[in-house]
Amino acid sequence: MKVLSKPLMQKSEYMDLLRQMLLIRRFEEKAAEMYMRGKIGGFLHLYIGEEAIAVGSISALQPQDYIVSHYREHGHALARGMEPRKVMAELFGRSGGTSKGKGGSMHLFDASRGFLGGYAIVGGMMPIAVGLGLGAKHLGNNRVTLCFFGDGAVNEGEFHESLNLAALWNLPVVFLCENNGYGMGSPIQDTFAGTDIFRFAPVYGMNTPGQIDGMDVFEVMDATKEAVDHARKGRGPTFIEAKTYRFRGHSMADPMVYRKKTEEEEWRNKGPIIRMKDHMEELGLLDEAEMQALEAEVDEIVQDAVDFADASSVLPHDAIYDDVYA
Amino acid sequence: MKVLSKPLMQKSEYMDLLRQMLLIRRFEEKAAEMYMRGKIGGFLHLYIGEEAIAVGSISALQPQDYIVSHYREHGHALARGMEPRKVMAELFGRSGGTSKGKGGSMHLFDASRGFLGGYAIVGGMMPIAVGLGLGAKHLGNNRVTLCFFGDGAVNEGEFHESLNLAALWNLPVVFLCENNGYGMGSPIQDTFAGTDIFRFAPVYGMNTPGQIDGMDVFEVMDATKEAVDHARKGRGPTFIEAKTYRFRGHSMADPMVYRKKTEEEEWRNKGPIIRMKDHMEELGLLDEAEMQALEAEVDEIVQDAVDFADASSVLPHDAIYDDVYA
Amino acid sequence: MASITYRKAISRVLKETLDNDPRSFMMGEDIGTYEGAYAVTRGFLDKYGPERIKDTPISESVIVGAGIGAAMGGARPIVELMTINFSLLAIDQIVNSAAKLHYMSGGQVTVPLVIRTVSGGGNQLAASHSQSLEGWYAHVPGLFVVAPSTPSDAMGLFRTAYRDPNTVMFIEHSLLYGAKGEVNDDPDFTIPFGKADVKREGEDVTIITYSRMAHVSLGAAKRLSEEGIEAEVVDLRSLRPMDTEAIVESVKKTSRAVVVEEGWKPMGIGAEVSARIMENALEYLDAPVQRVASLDVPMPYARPLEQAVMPDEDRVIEAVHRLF
Amino acid sequence: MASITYRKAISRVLKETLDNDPRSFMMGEDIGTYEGAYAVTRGFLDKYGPERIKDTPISESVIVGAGIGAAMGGARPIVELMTINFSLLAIDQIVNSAAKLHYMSGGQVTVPLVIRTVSGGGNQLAASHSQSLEGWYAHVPGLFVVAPSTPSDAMGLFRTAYRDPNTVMFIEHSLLYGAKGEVNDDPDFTIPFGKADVKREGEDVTIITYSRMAHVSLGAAKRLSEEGIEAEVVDLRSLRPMDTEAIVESVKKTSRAVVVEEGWKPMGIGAEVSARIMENALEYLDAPVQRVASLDVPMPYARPLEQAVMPDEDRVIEAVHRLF
Ligand SMILES: Cc1ncc(C[n+]2csc(CCOP(=O)(O)OP(=O)(O)O)c2C)c(N)n1
Ligand SMILES: Cc1ncc(C[n+]2csc(CCOP(=O)(O)OP(=O)(O)O)c2C)c(N)n1
Ligand SMILES: [Mg+2]
Ligand SMILES: [Mg+2]
Repeated sequence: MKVLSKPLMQKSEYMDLLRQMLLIRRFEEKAAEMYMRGKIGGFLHLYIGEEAIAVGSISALQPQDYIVSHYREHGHALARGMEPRKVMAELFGRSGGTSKGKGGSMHLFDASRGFLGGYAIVGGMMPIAVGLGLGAKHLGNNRVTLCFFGDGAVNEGEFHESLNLAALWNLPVVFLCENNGYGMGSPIQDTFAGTDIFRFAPVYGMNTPGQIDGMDVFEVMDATKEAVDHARKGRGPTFIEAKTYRFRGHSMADPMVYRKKTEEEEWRNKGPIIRMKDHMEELGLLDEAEMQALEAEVDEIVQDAVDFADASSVLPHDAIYDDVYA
Repeated sequence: MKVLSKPLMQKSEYMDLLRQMLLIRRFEEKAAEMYMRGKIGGFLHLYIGEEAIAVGSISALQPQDYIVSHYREHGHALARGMEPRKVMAELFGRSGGTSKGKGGSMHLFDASRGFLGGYAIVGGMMPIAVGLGLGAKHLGNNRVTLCFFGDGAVNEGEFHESLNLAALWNLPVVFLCENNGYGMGSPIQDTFAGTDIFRFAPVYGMNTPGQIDGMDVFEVMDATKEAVDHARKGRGPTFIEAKTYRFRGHSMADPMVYRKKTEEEEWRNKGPIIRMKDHMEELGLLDEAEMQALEAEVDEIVQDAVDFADASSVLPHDAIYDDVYA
Repeated sequence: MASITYRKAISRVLKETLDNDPRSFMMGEDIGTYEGAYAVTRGFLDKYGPERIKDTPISESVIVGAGIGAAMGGARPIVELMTINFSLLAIDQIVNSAAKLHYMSGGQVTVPLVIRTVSGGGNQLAASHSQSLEGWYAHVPGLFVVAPSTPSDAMGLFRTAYRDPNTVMFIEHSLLYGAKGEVNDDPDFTIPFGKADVKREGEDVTIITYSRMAHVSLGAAKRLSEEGIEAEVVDLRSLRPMDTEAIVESVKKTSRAVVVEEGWKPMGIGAEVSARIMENALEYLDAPVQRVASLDVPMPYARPLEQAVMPDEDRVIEAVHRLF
Repeated sequence: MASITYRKAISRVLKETLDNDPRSFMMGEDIGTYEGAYAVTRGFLDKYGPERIKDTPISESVIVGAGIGAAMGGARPIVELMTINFSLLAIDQIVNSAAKLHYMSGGQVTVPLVIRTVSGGGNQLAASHSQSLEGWYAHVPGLFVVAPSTPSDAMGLFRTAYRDPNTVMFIEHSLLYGAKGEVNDDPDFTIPFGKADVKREGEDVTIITYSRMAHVSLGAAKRLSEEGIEAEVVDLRSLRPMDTEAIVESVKKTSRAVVVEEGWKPMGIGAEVSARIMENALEYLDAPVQRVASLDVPMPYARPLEQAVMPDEDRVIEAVHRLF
């Protein structure tokens, strides 16, 4: 984070970014707890450590824009303003959930906010992002699509088919690779022959800021703003590679045998929330009391989400047959 | 072709390269004729115009090496020394064919020569080439795999999955992209967002000579020799992009509405055989009589192939059930 | 009522769609400059321009995925996969996205997408290019699958497919493009999904079939008639949903049934039809339902072998004979 | 004879293979450092090293394609696709290459490849991660498909698969890894393809099934026995080839049959079994063959809904009751 002598934005804006990141962090911690208590099933992929990317990038969007993401998408959903209650209820598999409990953690949707899905097939959201861009261009509605995916997805053929088509047709899509250095237990250097993912962009003639610091919410915000702008002006797609780290395992089932504790420690110290907090303190935008108030506020939202989810019923069995066809 | 004052090889070697290219040319012309006469069915993708690539590159291989190719593979088969008789009989769908008539034009095989198939699914041979390289490395048998595919295949996801894995595991594979500028009726600039295919190679950390002149048999030969050498020494894969042009339609069914006559004319004048012939004449390695003798020799081989094919029977019906399982 | 080819019928209904709905556009490999591998889109690029007739790279997965995305976003893409064999490179998008997004989103999003593709053998294209895999798509809840055998059915079913808010696999057959038939001129003539069509009435045996095999079955029925056996030919048209009622009704009348399909037998359309008859009309059967399908081998290239692999009139007749 | 888990059994037979055949190696996503998504390869990387336990990129198509190539070249790869859902990204290689190369080459090349993958639902992984698509592979000539339900069957079938010169889809089930069973210690104990196993004898009704549903069926049979109905449970084990003889033999004895599968019904394994009974034992039937399958919907996430979608003992019993 650049050392600044004075704030670049309103204090409220700083607070808002911090609040969002904190909300995601606490939400995920609570989700982990609920998983351990058997309230949540399936896979649960926590976003802890990567909050700056969701919050920074999504803040650059307008309400009409689209988002698609992978299965590690709670952070994106919350940053987009999806109701924590409904998200938690979805993780609980309840009728009050975003998909009425049919989708689960990996398949969050909120059509009213252009949040068009978490996708559990690695790489599977990328062609769809291209299509959203294509549709927007065809309909002339000036919507931009922001597409999240991991470093592991880069090795799927669909990654390339998508980049090529988006570039070829000059579509309003922002590809944002959350490079946390691992796909499940495999470090990127064991699965990707290259050194830098973003270097594909120029081969497709695609705009790219290169690799950015995904732990710096401002850097992510700025890069995404430029990319969205670029897209909105009809100049086509952008590829952003944001370096980050997931503090937890791949999913709750991860035995976590493949990473060094020192490596984890190092990254934790670079964490997005700690950095933002320090930064704000340095700028005199945050004091201990404010931080405590913020934590309390966020904790309350999360607890409310859990209470709501817990109180929500499971769909009746005959609703199983609904939503197969529109 | 570099202007040379004296030959770089024995005359017989020059003659051999010319003979091979001419054989392919005449074979393909005859195949077209046989297709028009209803002797050959299905798709027939002629290699006319691209002969220098097959002949130049395959001359760099050793007998134990492997080749896989696409459906436009008669040239590769013949350059590998597969018997024209058997190849023609395969096109005729006869029991004397390389696959006893079960594979047809798009699926030529000769296991005894390491020719492990024409593949009709665009891009489908690339993962298999990687596997042949992987197998060779695992077994330590020092075989190199040469993999042919078109510019259109570059847009299939498998292209990238294959390049990445070959580079990652440092496999003895030579990827040779026959860039003839079109995939069916689509010019490359309408389907590929980039400008140069070979630029993917460095992103994967893969060796590449860049784009070479696929109409120059020597340039192809030299580039492939280096690549094969590189692979044989355990240094991993190479990516070669050879610029070329198919003089005929995509297949015999192509209505050929999408190319300018002037463009075709221009390329014909740069044709591999005409250039080789001129080159040899300049070096005093070929006179009119020798050329005529060569043509006669080749015509005889092709006619013999047709006669053989025509005399060969179709497999009996109960042989349909053979070869489903080994 | 005019008689036009299957190709012309599809071409016409596509144009009608492009003319009437500005949200619609087409995308696929070589549908523009090349005018379509089967010439269905001849003249389209000139007429509608490259923004609505989109030639794509050879990238099946993103072709379908982009169709899904565009459809979710409110456009009305019509995607062409050159043949059903190549659809295997896009099957993840079809099965894991198109078929499931409505469900996984709890009904929030829809994918009104038509995927046109070409099935079947008979062109000597050998094993990887001659498959009839439509049964796989019909296996999957969330998709609709139709496979018209006539120009009229193609037009009626296409309109239904296009107007439907779900993803529809629209299966054409390469050997049918030249087949002629009467078509209804009413631009609102539609055929509902899940309605089979009795293409020939008969009292003695029911032949259940679809796509090109409907023609083979009709040919066989004609020959059977000469020997005094009147076959009823039920053309399924729609594979998901499948018209159990029509099948059962006919079998109740004839007490005998043969299912004719071009694909492989195991886990095929014939198996499903046979199982449905088992479940719904067992007591009416005078003989076990017979299945006629391609031989259980990859398709060989040589023409005589290829012809021997696919069902023909002789094999249908033979199967009918086994019932008496 | 010792009792070990399904996971252990597979793990053991894999080790035995790696120990005995230097041509063999394994490749797949996260089978090494991560030790396998289902912990089947725990300790393998340490024991055999990265040259034989190959972690791959998330690139299903080249994983399978590379397996095919390596197999053609004389190595003996064992490929793992993390789940059968992801196999859709490799299905072109499986269907258009592995299954057809021997045929298209006129018998010149072989592809001795084992593709291990995991099928089924029950882990609340929702629609795209809970499918049972093994029937699709069993549709395709040129492939073998086996789906063991017990540790012993897994070991016996794996050995056969590995020794076979063709490509074999070896279908495991995630809910079975903890299931225990006796295994034969003989390293040459093999189970031939196409041989069903009668897991329980009975006189009154035949339940034909495979994989996890064999256990559900056995549970149902136990309960049925309490009410005086003795069910014979025929575990197919091998889906291609399928043991028609065993099915027919049992049905001739019991005159009643239910097919239980975890996949969707249309064009499923149950359809095929029903059609085979139709063709081979119609006259022995006292009632129509019943099919029990997952409900015809994408899999919902919520546990109670997921449980309601998949067949359970109650539904099997209900189907049996319909026969009396
Ligand atoms: C097609 C496919 N293959 C494999 C998987 C199993 N899988 C789920 S997540 C994952 C790792 C993805 O890593 P990455 O893209 O880096 O995202 P991250 O989890 O690190 O955020 C794998 C292999 C899958 N879901 N889909
Ligand atoms: C997966 C797949 N998609 C589409 C096709 C149809 N098709 C056959 S050849 C071809 C063009 C390939 O072009 P290119 O790779 O440049 O090779 P060329 O024919 O120019 O030698 C297409 C689209 C196919 N065979 N396989
Ligand atoms: Mg990652
Ligand atoms: Mg080309």
